[in-house]
Amino acid sequence: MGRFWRKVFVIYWKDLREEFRSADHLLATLVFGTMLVFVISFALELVEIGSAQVFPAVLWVSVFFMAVLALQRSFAKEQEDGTLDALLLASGDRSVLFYAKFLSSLTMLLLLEAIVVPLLWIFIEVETAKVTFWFFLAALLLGSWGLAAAGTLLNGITAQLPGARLLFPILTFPILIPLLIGAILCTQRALAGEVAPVLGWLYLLMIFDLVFTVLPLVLFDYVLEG
Amino acid sequence: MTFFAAGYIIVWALVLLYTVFIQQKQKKLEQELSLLEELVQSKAAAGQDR
Amino acid sequence: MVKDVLELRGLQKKIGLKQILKDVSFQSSTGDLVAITGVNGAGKTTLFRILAGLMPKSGGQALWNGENLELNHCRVGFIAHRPMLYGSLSVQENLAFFGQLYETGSPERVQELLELVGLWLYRLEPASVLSRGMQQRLALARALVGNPSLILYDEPFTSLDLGGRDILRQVFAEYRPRTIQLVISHELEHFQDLAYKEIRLEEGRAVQGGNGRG
Amino acid sequence: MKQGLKSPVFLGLTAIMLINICVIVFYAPVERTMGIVQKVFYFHVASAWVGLLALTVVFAASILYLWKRTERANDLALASAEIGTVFISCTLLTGPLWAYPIWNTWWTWDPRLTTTLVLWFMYVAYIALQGGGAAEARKRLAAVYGIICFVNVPLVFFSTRWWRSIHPVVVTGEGMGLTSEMKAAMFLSVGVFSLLYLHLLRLRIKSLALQQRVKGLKAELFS
Repeated sequence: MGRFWRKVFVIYWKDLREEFRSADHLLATLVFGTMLVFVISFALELVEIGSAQVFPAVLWVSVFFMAVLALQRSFAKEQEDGTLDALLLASGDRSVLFYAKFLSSLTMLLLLEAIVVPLLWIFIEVETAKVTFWFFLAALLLGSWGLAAAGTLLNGITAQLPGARLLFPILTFPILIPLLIGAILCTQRALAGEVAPVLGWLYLLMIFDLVFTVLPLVLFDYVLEG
Repeated sequence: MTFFAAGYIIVWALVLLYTVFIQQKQKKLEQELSLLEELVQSKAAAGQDR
Repeated sequence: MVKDVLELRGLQKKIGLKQILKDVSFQSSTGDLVAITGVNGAGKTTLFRILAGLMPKSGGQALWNGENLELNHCRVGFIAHRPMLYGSLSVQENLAFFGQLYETGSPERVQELLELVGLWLYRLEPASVLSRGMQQRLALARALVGNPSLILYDEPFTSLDLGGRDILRQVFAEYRPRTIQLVISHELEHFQDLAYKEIRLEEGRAVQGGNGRG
Repeated sequence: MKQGLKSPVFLGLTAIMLINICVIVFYAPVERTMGIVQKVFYFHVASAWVGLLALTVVFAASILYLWKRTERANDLALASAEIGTVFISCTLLTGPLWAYPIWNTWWTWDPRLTTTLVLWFMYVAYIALQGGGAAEARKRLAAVYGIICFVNVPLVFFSTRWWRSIHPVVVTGEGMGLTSEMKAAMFLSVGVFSLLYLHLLRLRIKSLALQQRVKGLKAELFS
């Protein structure tokens, strides 16, 4: 078990280094996310519904689209460089790859959110007095976790089909519906400061995360088989 | 009544469309198959000549 | 020293509708240097991918010391058509990364290998700026960093310069006592003055070819 | 092998479908409050049932494919997904026709409606992934996706239902009080639709197998 996680960590660390070494993709994703947040809040302002009520919806729609961009590369890049085979041979286990990629995707996603979410918070004035912050952050973390896990699994699928880039969001979004509902409801109640009624939703997010963190253990061998 | 009729027509239409889709594929495949058969025969004939 | 034995019995591989490998059988053990030849599309690369555990076989047996060959069954060094390197990481980082993953890459070992392939002076350059030949040398080092017991070379000579070829032949000799080495190559003259076996893939079957002297 | 419009299976199926319609129109009583529109229900429910059945078949066939790697398993999964899409489309289209006159709205985010829509998206994504191509990788990856989708359906259903349960429920489909004649008509519909599904499945699998054969012949001839 220790060896497994050590290998996961080695690949994870390599991914982060690579991502920051040539930061253009990270930057582009960040700019995209910022623009998304700007465009949506501005559009809502134009029709005069820029209230805090729409915040959860705008937040998660933005995060979803940003995640598609951020996650699209995790396997596709290894495929382009042809390094996937070398990585598989060196790690000797396909699941190692899943967990490494999942963790690096999650890290990237959280980093991007750390910038985009405060921006959105400012664009759409949220009343901070009532907000239950720990719950808000928990929802954000669990939501991102599920996004990264399901996204990594599905990116493993689409990365093997060159020229089928568009398939990634098409495959991913239907799978993410339960996550979308849970995350939005949790965020909404966290902002209103009444978290007791939606505590169950936090558990649903956890179940979703658990399913898509454990399922690859069984399925990922088949994904990276060819 | 119109809604009722519309509902049934939709179901029929979709199922019909799908059968037509299968039929079309089948037709195309059969054409290809017969063409391939001809090809095989011509090849075999050419082989015998030699 | 224990000898490892690689044995293929009636190995088959079907991709889509094409039966690429029909019945490949051969045996080889530590110390062997095997040249795999055959026309384009004979299934040489497919065979290698199966031996590396990257691709499942469709039938037959591929055994390593009597056990089924899987991704993690033996340490495999693989040199493929593409160098399989990270362009944005430096030469040293590339090798150290794979070394860590194999759990064999001490800094001394990395240095030793980079000196062997003549890239020690280039160790801080990103892999993307290297020439194709140099990348191939680095790929050679990457394949060796895991202390493999089976090394698969897929057309290793093609992109190497003269110096690289000499290094490669040196590696063949040096790793001989510890490994089974399979080499896909069209040009058998590279094997001059090396003892080798030739196996030719013909219509999905393995045919014993001539033996090299040495 | 007789195929198409003249085959006895097709004729038989047509006859049963006609009987089914007759039963629905003449035998099943007209619902008191909803009137004749309620009769859309029989087709609506039956096609929804086939949609779910088809997904289960996709799931089972996907597992079978990953396990045995036979072309037939993949053909079964693909055919089932296609037919499932057809019937889910029927469900989605007949739903509003029933909803509009009764609830006065074309669409509501009712858990079942939402789940069905998500199901439709998953089917379409699955078919897109299969891509009609013969590439080995696509089949394997589609099988994995088929399994993921099936695992996801309960999550979708529970979350949508749960979401509705904490919001005021605008409309419910519950408690419509089926009489025994209605139930009989409904079971007949479900049965007939299942037969239709099986028939279409058989046709499509045959066609896919033929496609394989043609491709195989081509590969042999042109290589």
